Parts: sequence; structure tokens; C-alpha cells
Amino acid sequence: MSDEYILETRGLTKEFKGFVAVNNVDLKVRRGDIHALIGPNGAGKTTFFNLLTKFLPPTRGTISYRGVDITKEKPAQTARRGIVRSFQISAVFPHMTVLENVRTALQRNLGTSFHFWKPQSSLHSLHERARQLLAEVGLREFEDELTVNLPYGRKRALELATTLALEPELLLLDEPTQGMGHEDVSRVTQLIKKVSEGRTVLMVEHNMNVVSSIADRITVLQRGGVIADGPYAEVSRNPLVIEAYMGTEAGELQGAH
Amino acid sequence: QISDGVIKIGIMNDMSGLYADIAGPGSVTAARMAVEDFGAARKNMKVEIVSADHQNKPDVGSTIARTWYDVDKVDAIFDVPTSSVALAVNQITKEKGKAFINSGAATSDLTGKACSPNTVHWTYDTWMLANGTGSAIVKTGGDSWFFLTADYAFGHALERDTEAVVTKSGGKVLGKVRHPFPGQDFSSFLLQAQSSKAKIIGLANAGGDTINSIKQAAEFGITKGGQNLAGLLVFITDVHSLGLNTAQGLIFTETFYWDLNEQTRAWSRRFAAANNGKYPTMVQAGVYSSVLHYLKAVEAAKTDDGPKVIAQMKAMPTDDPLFGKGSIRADGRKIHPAYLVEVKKPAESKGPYDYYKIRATIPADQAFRPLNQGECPLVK
Amino acid sequence: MNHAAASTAATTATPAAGGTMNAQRTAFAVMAVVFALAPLVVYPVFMMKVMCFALFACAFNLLIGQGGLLSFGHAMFLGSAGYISAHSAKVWGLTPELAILAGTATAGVLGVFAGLLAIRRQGIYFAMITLALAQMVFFFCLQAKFTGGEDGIQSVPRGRLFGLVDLSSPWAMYAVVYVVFIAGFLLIWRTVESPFGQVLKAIRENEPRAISLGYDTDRYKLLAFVLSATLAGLAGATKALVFQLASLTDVHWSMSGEVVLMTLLGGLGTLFGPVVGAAVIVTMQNYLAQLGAWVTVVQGAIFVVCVLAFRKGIVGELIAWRDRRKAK
Amino acid sequence: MSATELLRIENLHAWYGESHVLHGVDMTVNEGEVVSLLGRNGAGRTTTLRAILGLTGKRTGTIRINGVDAVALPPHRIAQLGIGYCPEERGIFASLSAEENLLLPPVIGSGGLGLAEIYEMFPNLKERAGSPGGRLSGGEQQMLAVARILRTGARLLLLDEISEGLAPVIVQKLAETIRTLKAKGYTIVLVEQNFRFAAPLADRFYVMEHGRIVEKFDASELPSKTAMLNEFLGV
Amino acid sequence: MTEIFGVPTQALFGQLLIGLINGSFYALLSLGLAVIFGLLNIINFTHGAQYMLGAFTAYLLLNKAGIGYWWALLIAPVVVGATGVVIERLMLSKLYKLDHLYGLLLTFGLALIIQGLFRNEYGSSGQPYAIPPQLVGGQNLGFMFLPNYRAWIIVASALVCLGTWFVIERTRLGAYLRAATENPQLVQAFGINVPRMITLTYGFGAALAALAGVMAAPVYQVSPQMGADLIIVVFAVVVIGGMGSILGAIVTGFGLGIIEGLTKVFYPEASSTVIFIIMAIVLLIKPAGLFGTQK
Ligand SMILES: Nc1ncnc2c1ncn2[C@@H]1O[C@H](COP(=O)(O)OP(=O)(O)OP(=O)(O)O)[C@@H](O)[C@H]1O
Ligand SMILES: Nc1ncnc2c1ncn2[C@@H]1O[C@H](COP(=O)(O)OP(=O)(O)OP(=O)(O)O)[C@@H](O)[C@H]1O
Ligand SMILES: [Mg+2]
Ligand SMILES: [Mg+2]
Repeated sequence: MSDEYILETRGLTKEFKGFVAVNNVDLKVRRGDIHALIGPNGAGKTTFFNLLTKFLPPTRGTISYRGVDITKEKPAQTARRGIVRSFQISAVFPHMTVLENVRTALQRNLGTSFHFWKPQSSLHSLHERARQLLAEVGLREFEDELTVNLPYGRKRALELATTLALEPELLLLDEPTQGMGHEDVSRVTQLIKKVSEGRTVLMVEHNMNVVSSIADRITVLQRGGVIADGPYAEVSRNPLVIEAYMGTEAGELQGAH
Repeated sequence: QISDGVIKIGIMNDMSGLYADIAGPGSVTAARMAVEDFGAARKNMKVEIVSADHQNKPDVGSTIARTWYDVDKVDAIFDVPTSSVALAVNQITKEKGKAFINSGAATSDLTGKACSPNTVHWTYDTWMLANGTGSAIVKTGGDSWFFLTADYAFGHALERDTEAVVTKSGGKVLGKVRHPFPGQDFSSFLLQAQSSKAKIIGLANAGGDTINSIKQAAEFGITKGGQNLAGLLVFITDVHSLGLNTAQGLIFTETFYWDLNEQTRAWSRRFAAANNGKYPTMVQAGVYSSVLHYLKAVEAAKTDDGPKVIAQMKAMPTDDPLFGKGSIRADGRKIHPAYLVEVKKPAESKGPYDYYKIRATIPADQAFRPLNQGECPLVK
Repeated sequence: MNHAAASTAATTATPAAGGTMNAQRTAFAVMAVVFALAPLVVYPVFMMKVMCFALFACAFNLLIGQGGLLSFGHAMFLGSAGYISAHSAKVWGLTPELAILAGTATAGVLGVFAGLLAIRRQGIYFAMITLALAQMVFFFCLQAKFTGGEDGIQSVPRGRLFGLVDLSSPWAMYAVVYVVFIAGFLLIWRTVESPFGQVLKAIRENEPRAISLGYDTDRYKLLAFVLSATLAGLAGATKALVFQLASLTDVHWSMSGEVVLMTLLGGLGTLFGPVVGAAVIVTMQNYLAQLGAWVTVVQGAIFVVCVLAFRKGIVGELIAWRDRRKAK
Repeated sequence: MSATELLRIENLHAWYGESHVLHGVDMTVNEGEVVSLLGRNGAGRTTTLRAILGLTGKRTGTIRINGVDAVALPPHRIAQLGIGYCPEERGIFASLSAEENLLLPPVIGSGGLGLAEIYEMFPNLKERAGSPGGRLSGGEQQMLAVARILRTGARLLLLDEISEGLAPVIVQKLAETIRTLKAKGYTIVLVEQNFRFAAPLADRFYVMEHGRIVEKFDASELPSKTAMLNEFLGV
Repeated sequence: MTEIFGVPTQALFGQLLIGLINGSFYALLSLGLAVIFGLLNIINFTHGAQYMLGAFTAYLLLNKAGIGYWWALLIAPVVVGATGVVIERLMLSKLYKLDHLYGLLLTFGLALIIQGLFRNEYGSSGQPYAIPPQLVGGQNLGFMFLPNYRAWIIVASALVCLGTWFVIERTRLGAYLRAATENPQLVQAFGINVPRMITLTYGFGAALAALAGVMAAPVYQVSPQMGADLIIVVFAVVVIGGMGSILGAIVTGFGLGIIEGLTKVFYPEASSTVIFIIMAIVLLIKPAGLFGTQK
């Protein structure tokens, strides 16, 4: 059981002074899936993410990761367990080179992060791995660029590479394609597909093209509660979902993005 | 013989801070006058005066002292208010074998634990203030006290010494309260003093603290209520800035007042003329007479070597228009009379700086701490 | 806002940190030689003062330059360390090296407590909190018995190093201060380049991201703070022996202001800036001593000018100038 | 053409500090029409809008709003010429409640929508009226950002990526809103990533590339332009 | 009569009242700081100097022009506010694009300059300033003698605080201010003249400081240093209240005044540190301060 499902929430609930943002959600994420979380605005998707990553404490309910209850852990802890999130806005270290960005993530496992007496050269051993990761997201040739100077799409790619450096087993992506031009969208979509090999991905996404093309499973939230759950084909036909989320004008359904 | 031909005098004090008015540029003026009156030119002795601001910081002070002695060939340092700086300079002077004649600092350690063959303490010190004010007031009827004490070494010392005197001369201390230093608002402490019903409220603090406590005492009608304030360290400048209205009735001790006699008046007018109208404080007067005496000693000893001059200064009696005849003890303490003064009512004052009524004169031999009580290694 | 601090600091720092290592090496060599030979021409006590403050400023700079945190209360470390080393040398009769050690350690411990409180906020908040904490320490030192209130601890014996070398000779003393300064400087330099330094930079750049990468950022900031405090303490402890006194001056907030001034003038976040800044300010104070209150006016003016027109500071401007030359 | 010209931009250059972003943009917008500004990421569309309001660093060229030269004016005076701006990053004020956000922009012209009208257009907002702006969800913030400027009676609306991050239902709702506004005679500049959203709404299109206008055409020519659009936008 | 920890309740009332009086000054000063911080995100280190300037303006008005307290109460804030406006236009306005720490450093420098200049001119020992004739004397409240002037201080500052709070939290102008605090550019893009708003706000903050200065003149010495140390305490007050929170500044201002007052009775030695200790505790429990919001 706990090895079929990598992440499991039971009765997870978040209230903000009276207002229920996430309403007793039972979610099971199967290991190896790309699991999409969709829903109308204000449904509670981001909040749900924040609960999973401990940026918010739940009001009620439990989160278990590979059978272990992690409800009470600190953000940094869950990160070290292998649950890593990306932010709705791109998160990079602007005044470091692309390579250093990735290296910063790798460095943690070295366990020398508090050693203020060690020379920087002690980090060079990490460069090879860093370059591999950069290659994976197609940033190999940018490794010495200062990150500020990268265009938006590439920043997202870099962010992904940094995230991968942590060897995450579970990737949490909040609207990974937001604010991207179409070629960026397709690049990142392929990227996600690619990196999901041997990993589990849980993502919030409004872009139906993306969802339909790569999601194995979809959960639809509305007003904090789950209204549908299943493979895309099935869910997208669910009248509740169409009414609450996709909208009636079937023509524009696909066209939403 | 005079080292490299000139007698170089350094006036080091606070030129801009809290003590700028009691010492500051005024002290430099006083020193100049002393050199004049001594007639250095006539006796073709070359005397130079340099001055610096120690900003009341011991480390600034000691750097200045060191450079003065090592680099600028200064022979003697004068004035130096602020005990911390004074003690630092005292020690360096001893190290470098120069001379240090202090006028501005209050700490009686200069002639006690820290006394040195290179140092003379000229004008006043805490013991003398405590003793003068304490005993004299008790004698004149103020026999129950409450202390308002600045909560740091200096305040504690003043309080300790005064309390001793008060009890010794038959008065009693009803209570005391320690106020933060520097303080802004003293009203709550004053209320405590008031409810103690003590006849005398002793202000064991200095500068702004004293001024503010006096102001606020007036405001809360404490002085009107029949209690008297005794300042343990008050200068004429403080009275000046408080104004008679607020300060009237305040009692404290000084060793110099411009209106003592013809000589003091004459000199003070000269001084005021040179010091844009401001009358001399006892510190500035002290600088004048100490420089004068120092030069006489140099002349007599025919050297400006520190210890020798100091020894000479101690050997010969002092005599000058401001402090009259006096002497310097083995421990370096300059001995002269002290005056218990009370601030006049506005009505009684004939004009600016006519501030004091002399309530009592404490003869020189009683004014200062007895030689044997100072724990000064020099006196065995 | 903290991030902005970072970028401003970073932009000045990157030229120094990145790329031109050898430039820094030569600069260091020059500095080492200059300080070694200076006492032959300049008054030694003055040079020692410069070195003490230079180390103090470097320690302070470690925090703003790497941590992006501006402390407005660093005097508390300089001062308390001074008091402890003075007290332990005078009253307990410890040998100088032990006295310095004691002082430094105290500053370190104080740093832990102050840090735990201060690092919870950033930017201006941090500045004000450190300032307030320092003020607390000041009042403590003012009232505590052993500090001698405003008299300070006077005539502190310099004693014999390891019970052998008599430090009352200015040369011996100078040698000690020199070694302390160089060692402290090298340690700071290394810290900047170390793995730890990298993490600090990351935190400064984007803290939430650093957290999400699994870094417990507060602990890194705390370590940075404690390091800075300890080194500031080292400077203070040494200074106390040099001047043979410890006084309130070194715990007063105006001292905290001075170290900011030195660093700002020399160049925030640059390696050598604080040293240059300290040298300039100390010299100024020495030669303007006669000017009295004008000293503060001049200092204030320097602040204003630096902030308005000269933000990179002396060294920062030099680096910028060099890079522009390179660019051409 | 006959229609009165509301906005005219000629040879507009704009900089962010050192970096020169707009290299001579030319475009005109007539009273009552909806104009869409298309382009890739970083093409310079947001910058164009910001430059119109004087929110970029340096800028040169001519910008005429109702015939008034705006280049010389500070942002608030430009806005008072009757412009409503909905920024890409939404710019919701976290410390103000949703309603305060809604009521913040001062009324600068007649004929703005009433609060009631707005709330019926965006029910979510009514629901969250009391809660601090910073607490709103991404989408709610987006709706608020649009709603906010409909009150002020500004006649020229500059909308930057308003369909971004919205659920399809809401996107459809916004499309209707735009039509309504157009019917009410508003003039709208629509910066859109999402071509399919803009396509049915706009009367005319401008395509940007590297800070220049590279194409302009009417809705009627749309079919014939798909090839070109594919090339520029990868639609 | 009854006692609390050996202190007669009578006396205690007196002490509470006194605390309240000092609190009024804290409140006024921290209010000014909070207002400035709110909109400019600058810790106005010059605040202490501006407080001093207020007092000196009153002093000079009296001695150079024979203009008395009540007019000074009006003129001094206007004058100092005006200088504030100049400072903002000429200097601070150049710094908004930069990190706020630069604002702190600049104002710190300005404070040094102003205080230094006044020290050169007037020395450190203070100048006297008499209590306005209308307010000399006082009421005997039985448990204490309350000088009329002190009573006036409490009333006046309470009024000023309330007024300011109302304007900022409850009016449209206030909403603009709060919005501009977050995103001035956008607010300006809505058609509001933000630069002027900022300038005036700084001027207003400075004026508040000056007002406190004038009120302080008759009670304390008018001296160049009068603001220097006080301001640090006020900083602590602002931190405790929660930076930028108007209400926080006011409430903690008065509250801490009282607490400090009580400390002076029960454990005077700590009265200079108590505020900082409280700050430490508050920070441990609520890093954003009592009324602050972590941002
Ligand atoms: N800290 C908070 N305090 C109060 N309400 C909040 C808070 N955070 C979120 N909410 C409310 O909870 C609901 C869910 O917010 P959330 O950001 O999770 O929505 P979402 O699914 O991410 O929507 P979107 O797709 O627009 O981002 C929203 O109505 C929001 O207003
Ligand atoms: N604040 C800024 N400082 C410096 N450069 C900027 C800034 N904002 C944008 N740019 C640069 O200006 C160029 C145009 O940016 P702009 O935001 O106008 O593009 P856009 O067409 O709106 O694309 P999108 O909004 O989809 O990212 C980009 O190269 C961007 O990197
Ligand atoms: Mg969201
Ligand atoms: Mg854009």
C-alpha cells in the first residue's frame, strides 16, 4: 500500500479564520505518476501545496509520505526527505552563475555547508554532476552566465535543474508553465515528462493542453474539496468538472490556452 | 635646562561635550592669561600652549597624551575633566616621566589609590565636595537626607562619601534611589524623595542630570514644599543655564567664585572679556593658577623634567590671586579653602553671574581628605 | 528588502569575490608589508589602533557583505570583549594571550544570544534590534561593578606573552597586534570563499528558495553572526591591551555607528574596504581632534556624501574603475 | 481613418536602466476599439504599456493621448488623462482588504461601473471582500486587478496578460466582460500571451518582436496571417 | 494606608501618572517614526535631532523674537517639517530605488551633522525654557501634586496620536498612504501624486518630532543631545509595537512609559534597560512585534 502510493493525505483541512480553504482532502499520489491538480481559482490548490511542503500548518488531518507521518515536520526537513516544490514565481539565485545555482543545491549532501574554514575548491568535485543536470534541462552552454540575464523560460528550466539536484522522489510544481510563451510551454512540458522518469510529479496547472498531454491522473478541487479524481479522459467528461472549471463552450475548452 | 628650549603645555579637555562649558576653550584662555601674567616673555622663557579635545573618551585622551609626549614633545598636561580620561592620562604621564596637573576631574583617586609623583590634583575632588556640602549643611540644620544618585561609579562614590560625612556629623539618611545615567525624567525619583520627608535631597549626580533634577524638583513644587536640594557637583554654568528662578535655594560647594574679593573680580572681568562674556568656572580658574604655579616651579627648578618640577611645585607654597595662599601635599593634593554657597533668589541678584550667597567657608585644612586616609602609596 | 541589500552588497562584492583572485593576493601582500613596515615611519600606537579598528570593521563587514545584515550594535562585542580581557589581565592576572582569548570568547557567547534574537528579522529591523541590544549591554557595562562605570578599567598590564615576551615594549606589542590582525583577516577572507560562504550568499539572494532546498537558513545566519561577533571581540580584546584600558566608549552606540562609517567609506562588501575605511577614519579622528564637535559634523558629512554620491566606497570605486578599464 | 484617435505612439524608445528594451514602437489606437498586442516572452509588450504610463526608466519618442503629449508628464498626470492599467504582476495591495483594493483607484472620469455591477461580474470577490489582498488566490487577485480599474471611469484600458493563471471558466467570463466593455464604448489595449483568448475579441492586432512592431493587421485578415503568427508565436 | 510591595498605593498612582506622561513622549516620537517608516520604509535616525530642533526652535523664538510657547507649538513643527521636506526632496528621494538601509545611514549622518552643529553653537549644557504662564502651578490630586503642564502633555499627545491614527487607518488618504507603502509606482499609475505624498509624509513625521520637542522644552533641558539617546529607546518602542504599525506605536508608547515608571519604583536599577528587555522577550515570542505583521 504505502509503496504503491508515495504520498497520502487524510482529511487534510486548512481554515483561515472561519474560511475553509482546503476541506478535508483525501489524496493519494501513486508512485511514478504525473498527477495533476486542477480547479477553479481559489479552489485551494496553492494552499494545499503549502500544506504538503509545510509552508502552512494544517488545521486538521495528516500527511504521510512513504507511510511515514510527516504532518509535524519543518519545511527544511521535508525537503531533505525528498519532497521538493517549485514556486508559482521562478525561484533562482539571480547574482550567481547558472552552475553555482545548481551547485548550491548539490552542496547540501556534501555536509560541509557549515565549514567556513574550507576553501571553495572543495566544491569543485560537484561540478561534474551539476553539468549533467544542466545538460538534462538544456542549459549546459549557459553554465557561466549570471542568472539574472537569463530569459524567463530558461530561468524556469534552471529552477527545475536545481530542484532535480536534490534527488527528489516527489516533485511539487505549482503552475510550471505560467507566464510562458508557447515554445517555452512545450519545452517545459517535455522537460517535466522527461524528468518524471523514476520520479513522482504532483503539479498544479491551468493549461489544459499541458495537463491532457502528460498527466496520468487528475484531481479536481473546488471550494477546497475534491469533486473528481481519475484519468484525464474520464475527468474532462465529468459534468461537475465542466461546469465548475472548464466551462461550457466546448470549443474554447481546449482553447483555454 | 629646558628640554629642547621650550616649555610646551598641553591643555586637554572636552571642547564640545558635556564639560565644554566648565572647561573647554575657557581653560585655554585661562592658561594663556597665566603665561602672560607669569611674564614668560620678560623672563625670556619660551612657553607654548597646545590644546586638544578628548571628547570624554579615555582612548582618545590617551592617544592624544601619548602622541603629545612622544611626538610633539609636550612637557605637561593640564585640566583634563572626566575622571576616566584623567586616570588614563595620569598613568601615561607616570610612564613617560612627564607632569600632569589636573583641574577638571572629580575623582579623588587621583590623590588616592592612583596617586603619582608626576601628578597634582588642583581644584576640587569628590571627597571635598561630599565633605564640604555634607558636613556644612548638617551643621546649618539640614540633618535628614535622601539621595538621588546617578547609577554609576561616580554617582556611587559621591553618595558613599557624602553619606559617611552626614552620619558622622550627626545627620541621618532616610533613603536613597539610583536613577539611570544619563537620565531624562527624574520626576518619579523626586516623588520618592518627597514622600521620604527628608529635609535635604542630595543630588549625587552631575551635569545634565543635576540640572534636570533641579528643574523638575521646582516643577513638582518640592522646593516650595520646604525640602532643600543639595547639589554635590554643580558649577556656576549650571546655575547660569537653570536661571535663578529655578535654581534658587540650591546649596553646593565650590572652591572658587568670581565675586570673592577684588582680585578675583578683577581677574574674572579680564577673563570674561577674553571669553565672550562668560565668567570663569572654578575649573578654569584652577587651570590659570595651576599653570602659573607650574611655571614658577619650572623657573625655580630650572628644568621641565616632570618629576622634578612636580617635586618643586610641592616644595614651594602656592600663591595666586584666585585661590590665595595654599600648598600641595605629598599625595599631589592642592590645598585651599572651599565655600558652601546658596543660590540667590532672583530678587537678591544684582545682575548676570551675581548668583551665590556664601553660606560657609571651609578652611583649607578641613576642606580636603586627610592625607592618611587616601591610601596613596606615596605617603607612608 | 534584505534581498535588495544583498544585491547592492553583491554587486560590489562580485568583482572582488569572482574572477580576479591574484589581484586580491597582491593587494593582500601589499597590505601585509605596509602594516609590517609602517611603525618605522608612523607612530606605532596609532598604527595599532588602525589595525584593531580595521579588524573590527572587517568583522562587521563579514555580516553585511555575506549575510546582507547590517548590524547597528557591533560595539557591544568590541566593548564587552575589551572589558573582559582588561579585567582578566588586571584582576585575575591572566597572561595576555589568555586575556585576549577570554575577551574573544565572551564576545562569541554574547553573539550567540544577540544573534538568536536579531536574525529573526532582516534589513532595518535587524539594524534596530542589534542597536537596542547593544544599548542594553551599554547600560549593563555602565552599572556593573567590575567595569568601573565611566572610569573604565584603567592601567591594564600588558603582561608577558606566554609568560615570556614582555609586551610593555611597543615593538613586541605591535608584533602581537599585527599577527592577530593578519590572522583575523585571513580567516574572514577564507570564510567568504568557503562552502559556508556560498550558502550564505544563496540565502542572501533568495531565502525562501534556500529553505526549499533544505537549508535551515536561520542556523547559517546565526553562525555568520557569531563569527562576526567573535572577530569583533578579538579586535576589542586586543585593543584593550594596546591602550591598557577598557571604557564605555567602546560599548557606546556611537562606536557602532563609527564601524558602519568605516565600512561604508571603504566599500561595503569588499574585502579590503573596511581596512581602508578604518585607516581613514582613525587618521581623521587623530588629526581633527582639535576640532571638537566638528569631528562629528565631518563624520556625518562623510556618511551623507557616501550614501548619496559614493555608495561603492573607496575600494568599491577602485574595483569599478578597474573593471571599466578592463571593459575597454 | 475616420474614427477619432485616442492613443498615438511614434518611434517610442524605452530603457530599464542600461538595457534598451523598446526600439521605436509605432502604433495607434482609436476610440472604442480593442487592440491586441501579441508577441513572445520578452518581446517588449509589458514594457510598451509601462512606457505609455511612464513607469519605465528613460523613454523617448511621442505618446499622444487625446492629443495631449504624455512623454513629458509624470505617471499620475498621464493616468488622469483617462487610463486604467492592469499590470502583469497584478499589483494587489496585500495590506488592504479586497474591497479597499477595489475602491482604491480614484475616479478619474464618468461612466465607471458600480460596485454592485462589479460584484455580480466576479462573485468570488464579493465572497472575499473582507480578507486582505495578499491572502487572495492567484486567480482572485487577477480578477481583482481587472475589476479595480473598471470603477474609475477610465476610458482607455491597458490590460496585461489578464487571462494568465485563470481557470477556463473564468477566462470565458473575462472574454464576456471585455465584450461588454467594448459595447459600453471602452477602448482597450490587450497584451496577450494567449492568442486564442485575444483572437475573437480584438479588432486589430499588433505583433511585437525585440522591442519593435513587426506586423499589424485587422481581425478580417486573421485567417491569412496564421502562417506568420505560427512563426512568431508558435501558435 | 494600604501598600503594594511596600509601596503605598497613593505613591503608586503618582508613579503610574508619571509613567503615562513619559509614555506620551514615547508615543509621539514613535508615532512619527512609524508614519515615516510606513511610507518611506526608512528608519528616520534624524528623528532625535528633529525633536531637538523643535525644542531649540521654541527656545530661539522666545529669546530672539520674544515669541512664546503657544505660537512655538505651531511654528516649530511647521519650520522643522519644512526642513524635513527639503531633506526629503534633496536627499532621501534619491535613495528610494536602493536598499532601505541607505536611508538609515543617510539620516544617521544627518543626525550627527545637526547635533554637531548645535553643539558648536550652544555647547552641551542645556538652555532653560520656562513653562508657559498659563500652565504653571498644578493640582494637588491628594496622592500627588500634578503640575498643570504635565497634565497638558498627556492630553495634547493623546489627541495628536488619535488624530493621526484616524487619518491613516480610516480615511481615503490613509488608504492611499498604505497602498503606496507597498507599491508606490502602481498607486501613481492610478493617478495619485505619490512623490508629493511621500514628501509631505516625511515633513509630517518630522513635524511630529518637533512638536514633541516643543512640549519637552519646558520639562527637560533644551540641549543638542536631548534627542540622541532618547531616540534609541523610541526605536525599541517601535520594534515592540511592530514596525510601521500606527496603533502599535501609540499603544506601546504609552504602555512602556507606564512600565518604565513602575520599574523606577520597584527596581530603579533596571529602569534604563527594562524597555530593551521587554523588546527581547517580545521578539522571542512575536518576531513581528505586538501589532506588526511579518512581511
Ligand atoms: N493566508 C490566507 N488567509 C485567508 N485566506 C486565504 C489565505 N490563503 C488563501 N486563502 C483563501 O483560500 C482560498 C484558496 O487559495 P489558493 O491560493 O489555494 O487558491 P488556488 O487554488 O491556488 O487558486 P489559483 O489557481 O487562483 O492560484 C482562496 O479563496 C484564498 O482567498
Ligand atoms: N525591470 C526590468 N529591468 C530590466 N530589464 C527588464 C525589466 N523588465 C523587463 N525587462 C526586459 O525587457 C524585455 C521586455 O520585457 P517585457 O516584460 O516587456 O516583455 P513582454 O513582451 O511583456 O514578455 P512577457 O511579459 O511575456 O515576459 C525583456 O528582455 C526583459 O528581460
Ligand atoms: Mg494558486
Ligand atoms: Mg509582459
